[in-house]
Amino acid sequence: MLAYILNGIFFASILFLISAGLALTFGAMRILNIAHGSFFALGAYLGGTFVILVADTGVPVYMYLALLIPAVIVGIIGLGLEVSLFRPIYEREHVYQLLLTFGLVLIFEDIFRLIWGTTSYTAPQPYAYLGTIKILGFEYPIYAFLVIGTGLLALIFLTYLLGKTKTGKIIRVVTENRFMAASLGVNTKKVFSLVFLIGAVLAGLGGSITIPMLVALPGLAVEMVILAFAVIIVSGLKSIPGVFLTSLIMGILRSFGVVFFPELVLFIIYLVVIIVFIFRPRGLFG
Amino acid sequence: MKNIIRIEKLRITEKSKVVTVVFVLILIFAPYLFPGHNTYLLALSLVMAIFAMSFNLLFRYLGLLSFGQAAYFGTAAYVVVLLYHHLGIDSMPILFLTAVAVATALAASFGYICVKYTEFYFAILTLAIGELLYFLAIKLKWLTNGTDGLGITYLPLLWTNTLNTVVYYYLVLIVFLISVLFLWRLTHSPFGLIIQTIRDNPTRIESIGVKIRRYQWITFIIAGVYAGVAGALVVPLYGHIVPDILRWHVSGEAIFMCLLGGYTSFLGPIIGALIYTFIKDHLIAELIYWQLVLGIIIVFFALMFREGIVGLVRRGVRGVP
Amino acid sequence: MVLLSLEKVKKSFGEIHAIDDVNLEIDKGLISIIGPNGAGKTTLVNVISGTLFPDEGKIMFERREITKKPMTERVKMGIARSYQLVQLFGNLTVYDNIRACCILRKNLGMKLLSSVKKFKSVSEECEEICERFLLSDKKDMLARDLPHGDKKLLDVAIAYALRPKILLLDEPTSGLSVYERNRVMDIITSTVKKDGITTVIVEHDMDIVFNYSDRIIVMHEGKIIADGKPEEVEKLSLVKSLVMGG
Amino acid sequence: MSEVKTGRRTALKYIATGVICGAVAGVGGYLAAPKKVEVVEKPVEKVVYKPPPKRPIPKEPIKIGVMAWATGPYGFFLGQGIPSAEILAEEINAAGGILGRKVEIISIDHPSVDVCVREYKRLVTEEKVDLIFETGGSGFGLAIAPLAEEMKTLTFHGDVWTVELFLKKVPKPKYNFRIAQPDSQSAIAIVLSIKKYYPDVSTVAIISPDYAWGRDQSAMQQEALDALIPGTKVVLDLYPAVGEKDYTSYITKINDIKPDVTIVNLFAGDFIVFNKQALGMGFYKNTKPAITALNSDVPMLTKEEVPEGVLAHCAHYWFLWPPHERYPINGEHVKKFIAKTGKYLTYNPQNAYVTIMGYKIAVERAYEKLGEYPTTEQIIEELEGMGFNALAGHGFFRPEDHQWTSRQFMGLTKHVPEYDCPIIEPITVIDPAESLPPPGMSAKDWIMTWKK
Repeated sequence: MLAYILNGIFFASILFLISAGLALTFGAMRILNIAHGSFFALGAYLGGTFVILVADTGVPVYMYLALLIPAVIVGIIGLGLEVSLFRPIYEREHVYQLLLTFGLVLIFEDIFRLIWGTTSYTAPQPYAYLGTIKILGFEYPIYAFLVIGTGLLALIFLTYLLGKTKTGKIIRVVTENRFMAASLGVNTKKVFSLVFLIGAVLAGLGGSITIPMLVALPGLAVEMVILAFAVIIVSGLKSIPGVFLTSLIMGILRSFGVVFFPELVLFIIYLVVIIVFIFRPRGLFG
Repeated sequence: MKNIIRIEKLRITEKSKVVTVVFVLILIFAPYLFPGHNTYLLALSLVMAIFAMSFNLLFRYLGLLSFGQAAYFGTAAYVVVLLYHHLGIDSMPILFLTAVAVATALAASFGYICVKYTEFYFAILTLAIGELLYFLAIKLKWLTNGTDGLGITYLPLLWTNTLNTVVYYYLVLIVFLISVLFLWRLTHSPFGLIIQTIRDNPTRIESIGVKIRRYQWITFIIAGVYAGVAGALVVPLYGHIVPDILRWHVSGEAIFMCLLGGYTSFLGPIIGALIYTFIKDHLIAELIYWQLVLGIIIVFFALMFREGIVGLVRRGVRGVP
Repeated sequence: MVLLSLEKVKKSFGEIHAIDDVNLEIDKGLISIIGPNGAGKTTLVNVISGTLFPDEGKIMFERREITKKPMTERVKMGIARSYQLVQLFGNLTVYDNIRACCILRKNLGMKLLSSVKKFKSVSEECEEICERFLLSDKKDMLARDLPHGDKKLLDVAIAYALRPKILLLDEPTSGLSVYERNRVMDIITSTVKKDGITTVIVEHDMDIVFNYSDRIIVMHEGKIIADGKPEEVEKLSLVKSLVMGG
Repeated sequence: MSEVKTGRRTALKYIATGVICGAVAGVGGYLAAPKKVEVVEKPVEKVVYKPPPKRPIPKEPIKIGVMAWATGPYGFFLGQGIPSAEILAEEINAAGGILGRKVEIISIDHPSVDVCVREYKRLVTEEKVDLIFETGGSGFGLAIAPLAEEMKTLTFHGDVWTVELFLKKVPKPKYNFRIAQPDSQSAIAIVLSIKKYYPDVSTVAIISPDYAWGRDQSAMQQEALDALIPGTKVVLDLYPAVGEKDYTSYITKINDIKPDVTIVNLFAGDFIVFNKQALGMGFYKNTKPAITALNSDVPMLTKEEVPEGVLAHCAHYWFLWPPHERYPINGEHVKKFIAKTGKYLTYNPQNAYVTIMGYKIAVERAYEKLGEYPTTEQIIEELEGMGFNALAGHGFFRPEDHQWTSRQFMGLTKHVPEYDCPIIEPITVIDPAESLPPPGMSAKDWIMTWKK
């Protein structure tokens, strides 16, 4: 039984890492950024590359440091895209932003194929190195706890940032009403760039942390962003802890789904979205 | 949808009448002007144009961005294939009418829930419905044959069969012209005007006594009919229907066609569908990395051309509707 | 027969008593409501038009109680209003803005197939309203491209197109130059007087109020402190200090 | 009705005229369109029979359409047919082509079934290809098989495993040939290998990807299990989603039940993710896995990913068999392929070889027999029953259902320095006679016949 809960938490932390960044950008900037999934995939591909580069040095610690580099690179790329492509069309209808990100996803897909090919790309070393421990009679990979830890760290960082710091308050003001914020002299452009940067870093980190246990394949970006949207819509955009709790619920629901209603597992995420829409339009924590 | 870009009043000037007639004439003699594979592509573009109109009716005239028109497009296609396979019906009228009817019923039921939401929530809900139907199509293997899909090589049509592209093209053309005519009448009817007021200022028009939900719901159903008609017509062209037809990529294509052609003008989605189908066909034929090129075109359009191609033409030639 | 009457109407937002026990009867003519900011003028209009519901009291219109009636029904009974912050259909032409209301009034909204141009009566009415509000030359312009003055006029024209029995105008001249204010008021008063529609105007500008209105109501902190002909009200010292910044 | 003078009315007239001339043209089209016109019988004069002029060998090159779903998540093995085809084309052209005609490869990547159908029609009508080799999966194959019959184009299927292709979809295939083996054959081969390596198995779990192939394969495996190893009980039949990210719950379920053997039908990316998480959760200690669909993966996997001693089944081509020294056809091609792509070979190079070389041999033999250049129909007659040596050794196309007789391979995985990927050593070869049901017969019926 505990195994299923652990599995649920493991999947939940992956869900949170991908949806936290999107909740931030979607909430503050009201942008439907499908390319957020590509940042996750880019983090995954880069994570794999750096780990393989470092693996043969034989020093295990480098492997885990190597997993952090992609987050920075993806953040910088995200910022570059935001400044050059997104800034001109903030005022236009959402469909143009949606379309821009749709185009970016297609471009990223082919860049991945150009550089990393269509093979399932992965870097098992960090995962294999940590090995497994025995809990209550079943083996569990230690690396899974690392992923769960990263998820919790991201949660703590975000709640601290949004709760305690000055910039956090500004971001929350912009999320509430960006026009009002603008009239109060908040440089929304700078805030948008900052929020986009954090979003991209989180996605990149999520990608690189999970690559040792998963596989980067064409189509990964789209799959992950649809999961992220589902989590955001179900959680209602009010709070980051809300997004975390929703990821948790979705993760555990899914892992128990395998045992009790296997046929439905495929649908679970979408069923939850539609049920929440009907009964609680503003989202669970909206 | 507040600061929608400049939408000229759809004035019918002398020039636009000529443009329309020339355009219709070209379409009528197309099989002889563009024989062979191009006729097939043209038939496909006209079907996709009807599908693009279904999206544009909701987006341009009602301000609702639907990410799930493929749900009704795919359902109609599946109804045609299922009836053919399980009940052995192969008369086109019966297949098509049932398909459109089922798609409309689906649009009516889902529409009732969807219209309660606006902006992103509407887009995400319609997307979720599309994905749900996609997984359903995979799951009900005994009915839909799962991911292997079901196919119809050809259906009897008048004296020949649907493989005879020229004759099938004319059937598609007639249905296309009827749908264009109906959409023109609809968007210039009192109903058409009221739904545009709902787009621009729902609070004001509601205060004057308009039950917004009802208008939105009816428009959603009409859009469902259009998507259903397109879905039914596409079956003989695709030949084989797989669950992917219900996915959001297909809805994404409808969105791109409208924007490529310029969703603000009436002809936008139609021109967009024609160009998109031909670009995609040639792109895929030539190079392996077609997604990269398509992506760059989309980004380029999203940034530069707000009015799409028709907008460009309109700058040059006044009066293109 | 009194057209509209309010009896002991109260409305408060938290501890702010926007309307504090107001009794009022409105019949014919052009009535102005003046008072400092936050006197409850706009709230009064909102309560009458149905945008808000009062906490207490009763509102009667043509002897029927409308206190709790939704706005849509009040519109059908003949209460129309304009908005302080102009509410127009930005992406439609001026002509279409007005035509939409005429269509709704003749409840042709559900006509899906017949072309809008076929309804001769609707077109005639629109032409007439455009002329009345001097918007004919700008008929085919998009509403959001109109100069501010014309936007205000169009906002009133939309309410007028519903052929109401009572027209509530919420600061129709706010944000306009002095010349524009008089132009707008001339147009409104001439139209309203010609049709004999009872009009209630919430206004700040003193000379507008005293030149155009048949009756002036002065409000202060949710209470009506003066009600009468312009000449009578002008003399009242209390009014002078409060409103005219004595 | 007062005359409504607006532009709108005239526009409607114009559109109406458009529709009317559309109808007229439609009728015109009816008359002009090519249709079966009854030939008016002319009085027949006495005609001396002249033998048709010898059909010369055409000058233009032979065009071969190679269609694959190269950009999808399974692109790395579905797309391998293209480089192989190019290598073979170069070899043939270097040796003077087929009867002097150069061979030209037109490769198409189709991301979806509708694009596949559209490209197929374009290749046939516009490019006028001589034959088409398609590797995209069952959905694609089922879509174009009927088209091949309609448009009379020679079509070879490299990746359609569903038995439905030649049982229901195109019962009497004429222009369609299939090189990939049907599900029934792979199911029987897997169960045979389980019987050989784990004879005393009693409880079996099966985990397969949740789409048509996964469901079919699992169903047939269960039939084969009942028939070949009576007394075994399938305790678990799991269907994770295709592209599943988190198999931990499925693995936990298997670990709880500890079945003797677990048949793993996952492949490509799905298998790698599953296997990694399984390694971490002691899956290999709790059950003996029989990895079925490794044919598409083994060359793509690394030694960390697949431990030694795992029972692996490989369908219809294992690039190290027949051994390169004894069988140069395979050796040469593998060397060239690795040089060209830097990757090991999965099964599509074998399909490409059978298609192109089969076509070449058939054309040459028909030309000798007929003394003139053969029509497509004559090439088909030649192909039926024609046997020749392909990469995976000798095989032939069965005349009745145009199915290529392929072998199945099985064995325990082994890590060998020469290759980065795990290899299967020693290899047991299961001949088609033991595993390929006769034409038109399902696996269950065929196995029933063994009992008597």
